[in-house]
Amino acid sequence: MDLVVFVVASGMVLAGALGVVVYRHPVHAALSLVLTLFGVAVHFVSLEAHFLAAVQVIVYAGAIVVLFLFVIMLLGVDTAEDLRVERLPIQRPLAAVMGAGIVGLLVAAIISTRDTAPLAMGTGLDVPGGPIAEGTTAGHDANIRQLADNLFSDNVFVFELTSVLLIVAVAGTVILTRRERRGSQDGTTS
Amino acid sequence: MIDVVWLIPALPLLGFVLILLFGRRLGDPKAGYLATAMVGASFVVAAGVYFDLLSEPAEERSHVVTLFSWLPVGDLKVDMAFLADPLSITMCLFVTGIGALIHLYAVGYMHGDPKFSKFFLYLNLFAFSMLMLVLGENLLVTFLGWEGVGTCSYFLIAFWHARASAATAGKKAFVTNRVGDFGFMLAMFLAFQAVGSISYSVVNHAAEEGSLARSTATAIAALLFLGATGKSAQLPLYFWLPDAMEGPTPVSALIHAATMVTAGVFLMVRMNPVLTQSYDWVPTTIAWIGVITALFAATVAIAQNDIKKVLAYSTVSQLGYMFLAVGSGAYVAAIFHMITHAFFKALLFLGSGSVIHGMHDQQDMRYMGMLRKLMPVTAATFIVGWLAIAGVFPLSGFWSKDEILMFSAAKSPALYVVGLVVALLTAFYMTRQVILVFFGKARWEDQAEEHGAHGDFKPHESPWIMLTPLVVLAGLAAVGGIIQLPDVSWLPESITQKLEHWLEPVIEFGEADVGGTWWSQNKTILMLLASAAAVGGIIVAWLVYEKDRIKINEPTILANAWYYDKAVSDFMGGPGRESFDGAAWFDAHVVDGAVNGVGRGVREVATGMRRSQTGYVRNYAGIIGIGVVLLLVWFVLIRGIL
Amino acid sequence: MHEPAAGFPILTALILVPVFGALATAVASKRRPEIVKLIGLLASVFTGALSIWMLVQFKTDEAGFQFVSRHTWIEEWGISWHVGVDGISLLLVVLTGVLFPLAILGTDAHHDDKPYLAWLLLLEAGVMGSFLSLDLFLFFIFFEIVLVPMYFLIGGWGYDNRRYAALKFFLFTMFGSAFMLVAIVSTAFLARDHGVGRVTFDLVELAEHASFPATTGRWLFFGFAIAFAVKVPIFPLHTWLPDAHTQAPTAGSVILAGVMLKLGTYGLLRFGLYLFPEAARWSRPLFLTLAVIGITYGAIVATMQKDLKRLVAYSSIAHLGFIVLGIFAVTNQAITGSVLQMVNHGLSTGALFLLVGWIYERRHTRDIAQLNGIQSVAPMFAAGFMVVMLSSIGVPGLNGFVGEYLILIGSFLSARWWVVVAAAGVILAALYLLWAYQRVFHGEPDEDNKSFPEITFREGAVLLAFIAMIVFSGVYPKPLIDRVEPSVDLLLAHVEARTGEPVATPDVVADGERDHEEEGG
Amino acid sequence: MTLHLPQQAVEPFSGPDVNWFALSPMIILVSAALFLLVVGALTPRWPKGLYAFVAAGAAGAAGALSMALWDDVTDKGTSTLVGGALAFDTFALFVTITICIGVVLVSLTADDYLVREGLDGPEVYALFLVAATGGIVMGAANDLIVLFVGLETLSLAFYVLAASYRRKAGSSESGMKYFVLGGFSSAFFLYGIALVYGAVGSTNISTMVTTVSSTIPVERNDALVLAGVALLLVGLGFKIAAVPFHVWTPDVYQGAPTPVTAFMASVGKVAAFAALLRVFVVALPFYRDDWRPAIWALAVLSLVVGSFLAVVQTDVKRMLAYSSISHAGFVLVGVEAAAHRAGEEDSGLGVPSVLVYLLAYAVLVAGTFAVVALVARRGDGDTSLDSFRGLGAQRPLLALALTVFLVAQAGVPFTSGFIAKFGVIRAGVDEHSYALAIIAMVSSVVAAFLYLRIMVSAWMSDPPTEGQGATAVKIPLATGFAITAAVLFTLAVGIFPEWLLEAAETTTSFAR
Amino acid sequence: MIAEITPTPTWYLILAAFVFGIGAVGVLVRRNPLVIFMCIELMLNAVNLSFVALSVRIGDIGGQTAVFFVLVVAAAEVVVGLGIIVSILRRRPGATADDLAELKG
Repeated sequence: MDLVVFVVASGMVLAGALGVVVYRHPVHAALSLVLTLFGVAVHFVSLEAHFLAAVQVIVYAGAIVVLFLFVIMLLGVDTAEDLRVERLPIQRPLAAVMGAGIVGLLVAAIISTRDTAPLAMGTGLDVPGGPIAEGTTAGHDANIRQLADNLFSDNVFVFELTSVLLIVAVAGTVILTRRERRGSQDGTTS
Repeated sequence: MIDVVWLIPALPLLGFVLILLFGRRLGDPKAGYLATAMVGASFVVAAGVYFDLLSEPAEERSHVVTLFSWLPVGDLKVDMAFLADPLSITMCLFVTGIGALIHLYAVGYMHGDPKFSKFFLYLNLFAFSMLMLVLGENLLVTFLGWEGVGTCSYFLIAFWHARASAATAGKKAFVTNRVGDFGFMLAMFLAFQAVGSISYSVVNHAAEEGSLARSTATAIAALLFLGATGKSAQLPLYFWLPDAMEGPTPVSALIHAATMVTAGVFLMVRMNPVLTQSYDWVPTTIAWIGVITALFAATVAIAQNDIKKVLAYSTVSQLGYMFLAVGSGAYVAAIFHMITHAFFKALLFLGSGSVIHGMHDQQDMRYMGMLRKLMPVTAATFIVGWLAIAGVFPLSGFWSKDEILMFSAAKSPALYVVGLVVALLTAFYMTRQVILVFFGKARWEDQAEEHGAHGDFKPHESPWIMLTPLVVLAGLAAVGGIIQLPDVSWLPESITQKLEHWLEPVIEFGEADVGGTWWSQNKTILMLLASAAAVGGIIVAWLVYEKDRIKINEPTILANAWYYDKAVSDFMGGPGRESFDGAAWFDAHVVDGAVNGVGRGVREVATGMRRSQTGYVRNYAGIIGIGVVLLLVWFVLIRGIL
Repeated sequence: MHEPAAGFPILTALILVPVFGALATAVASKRRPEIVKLIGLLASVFTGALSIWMLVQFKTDEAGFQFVSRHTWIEEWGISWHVGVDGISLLLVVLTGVLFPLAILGTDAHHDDKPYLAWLLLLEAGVMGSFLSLDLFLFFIFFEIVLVPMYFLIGGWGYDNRRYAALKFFLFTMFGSAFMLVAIVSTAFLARDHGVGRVTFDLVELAEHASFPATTGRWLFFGFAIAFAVKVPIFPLHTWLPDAHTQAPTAGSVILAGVMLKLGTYGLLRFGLYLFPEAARWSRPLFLTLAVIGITYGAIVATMQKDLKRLVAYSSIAHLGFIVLGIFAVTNQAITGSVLQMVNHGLSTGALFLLVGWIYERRHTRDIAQLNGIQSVAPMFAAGFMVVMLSSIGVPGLNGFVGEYLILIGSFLSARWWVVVAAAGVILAALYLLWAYQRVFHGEPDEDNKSFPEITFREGAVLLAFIAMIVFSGVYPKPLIDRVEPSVDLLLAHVEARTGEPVATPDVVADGERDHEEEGG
Repeated sequence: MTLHLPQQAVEPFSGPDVNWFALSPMIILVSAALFLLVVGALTPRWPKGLYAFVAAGAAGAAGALSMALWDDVTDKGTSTLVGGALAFDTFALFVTITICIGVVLVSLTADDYLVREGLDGPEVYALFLVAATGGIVMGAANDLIVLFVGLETLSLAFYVLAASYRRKAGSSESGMKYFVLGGFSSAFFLYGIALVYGAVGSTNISTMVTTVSSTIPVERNDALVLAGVALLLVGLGFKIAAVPFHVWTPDVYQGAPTPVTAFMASVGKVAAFAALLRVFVVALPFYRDDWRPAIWALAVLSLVVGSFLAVVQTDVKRMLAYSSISHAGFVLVGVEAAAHRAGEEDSGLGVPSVLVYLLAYAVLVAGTFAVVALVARRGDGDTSLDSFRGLGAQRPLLALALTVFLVAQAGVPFTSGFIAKFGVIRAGVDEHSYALAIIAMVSSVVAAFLYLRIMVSAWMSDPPTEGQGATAVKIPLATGFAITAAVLFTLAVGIFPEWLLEAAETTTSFAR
Repeated sequence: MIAEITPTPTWYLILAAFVFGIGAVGVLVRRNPLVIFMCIELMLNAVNLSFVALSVRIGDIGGQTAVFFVLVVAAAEVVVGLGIIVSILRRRPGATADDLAELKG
C-alpha cells in the first residue's frame, strides 16, 4: 500500500515537475506545479507530517500558485514560449551537465550513505496513536503538538524573525508598486 | 725641498683655479702668462728637488711625500702621496720644462682666439694631471693623472668643438684611451689582490723579492701594457692619435708628442720589476708590438700630406721605438729616447704650428714650399729637429735611437733589423716633409688665389714669443744627447751614461744586462750602421722630392694608414652600431615588450573572460550550476565517496 | 648597541618635518603661490639642515645604530616605531635631506604648486622613513608609501606619456613589494620558531637572533630581493625606469634617480645581506651576473637612445649595476664603495637630470637630434654639464670614480671575472655620454639653438652646490669613508659569523704557490 | 505569544529565556524600521533628511548598544540567546557594529541621492534597517535555520532595493537578475542545510558541534554531510560573491541605485562573510580538511577573476563590483587561514583578520560609492570612467577623498586597507599558506591598476568641456559628513590600528 | 510481495534530488521569468520533501519545523519576486529573461 502511494505520488511529483519545465504555456506550467505540490503533500501525509501536508496545500497550492496565475493574468504574459529554440548556444548543454551532475552526485551521496547512521538521533516523532513519553498515547494532533512545541521553544526566535521577513515583503511591495512621485527630467529612463 | 714636491703639481693646479676664477678678467694674454708662470715655477721646484736628490746617496734617492689619506678602506690604503725619485723627477723636469716652453709658445699661437683663457685653463689642468701621473706614489694617483691627462686631451682636441671633426676626434681619443684604462684598472686590482697594496714600492718590492708570483706578474704586466697601448698610441689602439691633430698645435706638441703619450712608457718603466718578473713572452710581445707599430707608423707617415699628420705618425713610430726599448729591457734608453723625442718632436710640432700660423691655418704640405725664405727662424729650428729625429750624428736623436737599437739587437737581431728599417724610413719621411715645406717650389701662391681669402696672401714669420721656445728646443734637441752618451772608447767616461747612473736605483732590477754581448762591445759599428740608414733615408728622399730624380707614387694604402682606422671605424659604425641598435631594439621590444605583453595578456585574458559575463541571467545560473557540480565533485566524490 | 636616544628625536623629526611641511603647503592659500613655494622650500631646507646636523653629531667610530628612537606602535603585531641610523644609511639620509631642497629650488612646477610641493615633501618623508626604519613593517610601509607621491608627481606634472609611465612605475614596484610583504610576514613568523621566540618585525632582533634553515632563508631572501630588484632596478626588471624617468617632471627624476633607486640597493644591503647572509651569499652568482649584465646592457642601450633623458635613465641602470655588484661581492671595499656609489650616483645623476630638465625648459625638447652646438652659445651651461658628466663617467678626482673604483677593486677579490666584464662597462660609460655630449653641445648651433639661454643665477647656484659636493667627495672622500666603513665592517663580521665563510681579502702575504688557489675568485 | 493547552501535555510548556538587553540592537533596528513604515506611511512627507536621520540614529544606537554589550561578553564569557538560536559573543557584536557603521554611512549618503532622484521615502530606510537586522542575525546565528531566515531577510530586502529605481532600466534588470539567481542559490543553501541536518541530526550549531565532537571518530561515509557542506558553500559563496558564484555581482552593482550598491557591498558582504565563518569555522570544524581546499580554490579564483576583469571595465560601478570580488578573495585568504585551526582552542589569526578586513572594507566601499553617487549626478547615469575627468580640478577635496578610498583599497600603507590586507596576509602566512598569500598580493597589483585608472581620470585628465561633466558636482552636507568620517576612519585605522586589532583579537572564542 | 516493501526515507530523498535537479534545469532552460520562478519553487519543494524525509529518518521534529519556515520564506519570496516581475513586465510587456541583458561584460 505504502509503495503504491509512494509510486503514485512520486509520479505526480515528477510529472508535475517535468510539466513545469516543458510546458510552453506559463498557465500550464503553473498547473503542473500544482500537481507537484499536491504530490508532495501526499508524501508528507505518508511521512506522517500531517500539519505540513495541510499547510503545503493551503499555502502553496492555495496561495502561491494562485498568486502566480493572478500575475499571469494581470500582465497578460501568457504567450507561449518556443522551447525548441534556444538562443543561448551553450545553455542546453550547460543545463544537461548541471542537471545530470547535481542529480547524479546527490543521488550517489544519498545512496552511498543510506546505511550510514546519522550522528545523532532525535527524540522521536510523535504520530497519532503512537507512543509518547511516560507511556501515554499521542492524540490525533500529536504531530501538530510536537511541531508547536518545537516551534515555540527552540525556534521561537526564527518564528519572530519571519515577521521581520514579512516586513520586508510589505515594504518591498510598497516600494515596487507605488506611484512615481516625480517624473524624471533627465537621467536614463526606460 | 723634497717635502714640497707636492708643489710641483699644485702650482699648475693653482693656475687652473686662478684662471677658472679670473680667467676672463685676465684675458689675452695675461692668462697665458699666468699659466706659463705656474708651469715655470713648477719647473723651478722640480729642479730644486732634483738638486736635493743629487745631494743624496744614490740608494736613498727615493722619498714619499704623503698629503692625505685618500681611499682608506680596510686593507686598501691609498694615500694621496707623491714619490720623488730619479725617475719621477726626471719626468717632472722635462714635463715642466717643455711644458713651460709650449705654454709660452701658445701665448703667441692662441693670440686672438676668443677662448684664449679657457685654453690655458685646460693646459694648466693638463700640466697638473701629467705631474700627478709621474709623481704618484701608487698606481691610483698615477691613474688619477692618467685619466686627468686623458680628459684634458679630450678637452683640448675638441677645443674647437664647433668643428665636427674636432669633436669626434676628442671623443675618439677619450674612448680609445678608456679601452686601455680597462687594462690599467685590472692590473691595479690584480696587484691589490696579490700584494694587498697598489703602492709602487710594495708591488715592485714584491716583484723584486719574488713574492709576487710570476703568473700574477705576467698578468699585471700584460694588463698594464694594454693600458699603455691606449695611452701611448700603440697598435692596436694607436688610431686616435693622428685624429688628435684636430687640436691646436701647442696641444699636439705638448700632449700628443712630448708628454702624455709617453705616459705608457713611463708606466712600464716605473713597473719594470713586475715586467721583469713576468714570463718572457710579455717583454717580447712588447718589443715586437713596439717595433711593428714603429714600422707601421713610419710607412704611413711617408704618404701623409698634412704637416701635422706626418708628425703624428712619426710620434706613433717613435713611441714604438720606446716600447721596443721597454720590451728589450732598455729602460734607460726608453727614458732617454722619451726625453730626446720630447725635445725634437715638440720642436717639430711647434715649428709646424709656426708654419700653420704663418700660412693662415693651412696644413696641407702640397700648398707649401720654399718657406725657409719667409720663415727663417722656424725653418732653421725645424731643420735641427729634422736632423735630430732622423738620427744624424751628433744630434740627440742619434744617441737615443742608437741605444735602443743596441739593446734590441741584444734581444733579437730581427728586432734590430726592423728597427733599422724604421730609422731609414724616419729619415726618409722627415726629409720629405722638410723639403715639401721649406724647400722646393712655393706652391702657396696658387692656393692663395684659389681661395682668395686675402688679397695679398703671404706667409709670415711668427712673433718672437713663438720663436723663443723654438730656439730653446732646437738647442736642446741638438745637444740633448749628452745626458746619456754611450760608454764607447772614444768618449771620456766622465761624460757617458749620466742618465743611467741617475736612474739606476729605479731600473737596476729590470735593466737588461747586455754588457757581455757582441753588440755592446761593438757599439761603434752599430752607430755607423744607424748613421748609414739615416743618411740613406735622407738622400733617397732628397733625390725623390727635391731633385725629382726618382719618381715614386705614394701608395694610397699608406695614405690611408693601411685602412686600419677605416676598418675600425667601419666596424664601429657598421656591425658595432648595429649590435648596439639591436640591444636597444631588444630592450624596447623584448624586455619591455614582455612587460607590456603581460599587461596586454591580462587585458586579453580578461576580455576573454568578460565574454562569459553575457548578461543573460540563465547563463549566470548555468555558471553557478557548474560551480555547484564542481564543488559536489570535490566534496561528494573526492572527499566523500572515494 | 642600542643606546637609548637621549634628548631630541632627530630621526623622527627628519620624517615628520616634511610631513608637516606638506600639510602646511596644503593649507596655504592658493592665491599666494610664492608663499606656498617658500613654505615648501623652508620645510625641505629645514629637513636638510637637520640631516646635516645629524651628520655632524654622528659618532664616526661607532659602527652600530645611532640616534635610535623606539616606540611600540602596534603591539598586537610586534611592530614598533624603530628608527636609527648607521654608517650605511647615514649618507643616504643626508643625501635625501640635501637633494630635496636643491630639487625644489632648481625646478618649477609650472602649475599647481601647492599639491606639487605637498607631494614632494610627502615623498621626502617616505624616503627618509625608508632609510631610517629598523623595523621590517615600518620599512615596508615607507617603501610602499613613496609610490603614491611619486605616482602623482609623474602623472600630474610629467610629460606627454606621463600616465603610462606613472602607471608602469606604480604597478611594477607594487608587484615587487607584493612578494616582499609576504616575505616580511613570513620572516617574522618563521623567526619565531627559529631562534627569536616571538613574533617581531624588529630588524636588529631578527638579524641577530633568527637563524633560518638554508632553504627557508633563501626563499625569504628572494621575496625581499624581487622587490629590491625592481626598485634598483636589476635587469631584466628595469623597463619601468626609462619611462618613469623620462616622463617625470625634473624634480621627480632627480629624486627618483637620486634617492629612490637607492631604496632598492639599500634594501639589498640592509634586508638582504644583513638579514639573510647565507642566502645572499648563496645567490651571489645570480646577482653578480645580473649586475654585470645591467652594467653593460644599460650602457649599450643608453648609447642608442634618441632622448637625452632616456639616455641618462639607462645610464642609471648601468650605474646601479655597479652598486649591486659591490653589494654581492661581499668585501669591505666593495660594499663601502657601493654605499658611496649610492650617494655619488645620486649627486651626479641627480644633477644630470636637473640639467636635462633645464635644457627641456629652454628648448621644449629632449630629442638629441634637435639639440646641437649649445656649448657655443651657453659655455657655462656646457661646462656645468661637462663636470657632472665626467663625474658620471667616473673620472678620478670626481665623486663617481671613488665609488666605482672601490666597488671594482673590492669585487675583484671575490668576483674576478665579473669585474673584468664590469670594468669593460666603464669604457661604454664614456662612449654614450661623450657621444651624447658631442651631439648636444658640440658643433655649430642651428637656428633653434642659437638663442639657447645661458645658465641663470638660480640654476647656477643649485648646480654649484652639486659640483661642490661632486668635487669634494671625489678629492677627499675620507670623511665619508670613515663614517661608512665601521658599519660595513660590522655588517661583514655579522655575515662572516653567520655563514662561517670568511670575507675575501687580498693575499697580503704572497708566496710562490698562491696563484693556483686564487683562481677561484 | 501563544496559548498552551496543557490537557495532554506531559510537561508544562515554557518558552526559552530571553536576554532582552542582548537582543536590543536588533530590536532597535526593527522598531525603527516599523516606526518608519507605519508612521512614515501615515504622515505627510517628512523634511529632507529626517528619514535618513532616523535610520542612521537607530543604527548608531544599535552600534553603541553593541559596544556596551561588548564588555558583557568579555567579562562574563560567551553564551547563547533565545533557546540557542543566537550566539552572544564578541564576534557577533563586532559584526553588528560593523553593519551598523555601514548603515549609518549609507543612510547619510543615500539621503541626498534619494532626494535628488525623487525616490525619497521611509520604505527604503526601513528596508536598510531590516536588511541590517537580517545581516546581524546571520552573524549571530547559532542555528542554520536562523541563519537561513536572516539571510533571506537580507536578500529579499536587497532584491527590492536593487529594483527600487524603477525609472532606470538597469535597476529593474539588476533586481530581476539578483532575485532569480538569489532564489536559485538560496535553494541550494537550503538543500545544504537539509542534508547536513539529516546527517548530523540537528540544525543547531551548538548541538551539531557537541554531536560531532562527542562521536568517536570512526571510518564512516560522510558523503551526505559533505554534499550538504558543498551546497552550503554554494549559497554562501553566492552571497560573498566568490567566483564562480559571483556572476550576479557586476550586473547588480552596476544596475542598482548607487547607495544600494554601497549597502550591498558593505553590509551585505560583512553579513555574508560572518555567516560563512559561522557555518564553516564554527559549525563544521570537523570537516575543515574537506572544505579548506574548496575555500582555497574559491579564494584564488576570486582574486584572479575579480582583479583581471576589473581591469577591462569602463564603468566605475562595475569596476568596483569586480574589485569587490577580488576583495572577497582577499577575505577568503583570511577564512582559509582560519580554516587551518577551525574548532581549536587557539583559533589563530584568521578570524580577527577577516573581521578587520570587513570593517575596513565596509567603510571604504561605502565612502567610495558615496563619491560615485555624487559624481554620477542627476539620473545616476554617469558612472563611466569619463565622468570622473576633471574632478581633481573642480572638487579637489572630493577627489582627495576618493583617492584615499582608492589607495586604501589598493592596500597602500597608512590606510585601513593596508592594515586589513596585512592582517589577512599575516594570518595566511602564519598557517603557511604562502602560495595563497603571494597570489593574493600579486592579484592586488593587478587590481591596483583599476584604482589607478580611476585616479588618473580624476586627477590627470582635463575636465570635459561640455556636457554633464563640465559642471562641478555638488557636495551635500550629509554626504560630505559621511565621506569625511569615512576618510578619517580610513586614515585613523591606517595609522593607529591598535585598538581595532585588539578588539578583533577577542573575537576568536565563539559561543557554541 | 512488492506491496510489502515500505518506502524508506532514502526513496524520498532520491525523489527530492530528482525534483531539485529538474527545477534547477528549468531555471536554466526557461525564458519566462514567471516560469523560472516556478522552477525555483520546485527546488524549494524538493528541499521540503528532503527535510521531512530526513526528519522521519532521524526521528526529529526539527526538520518539519524547518519546512514550516521554508514555507514562510517561500511565500515572502514569491511576494517580493512577483513584485519585481510585475514592476518590470508592466513597463516591458512580454519581456523574457533573455531580454533583460543590458548589463553585461
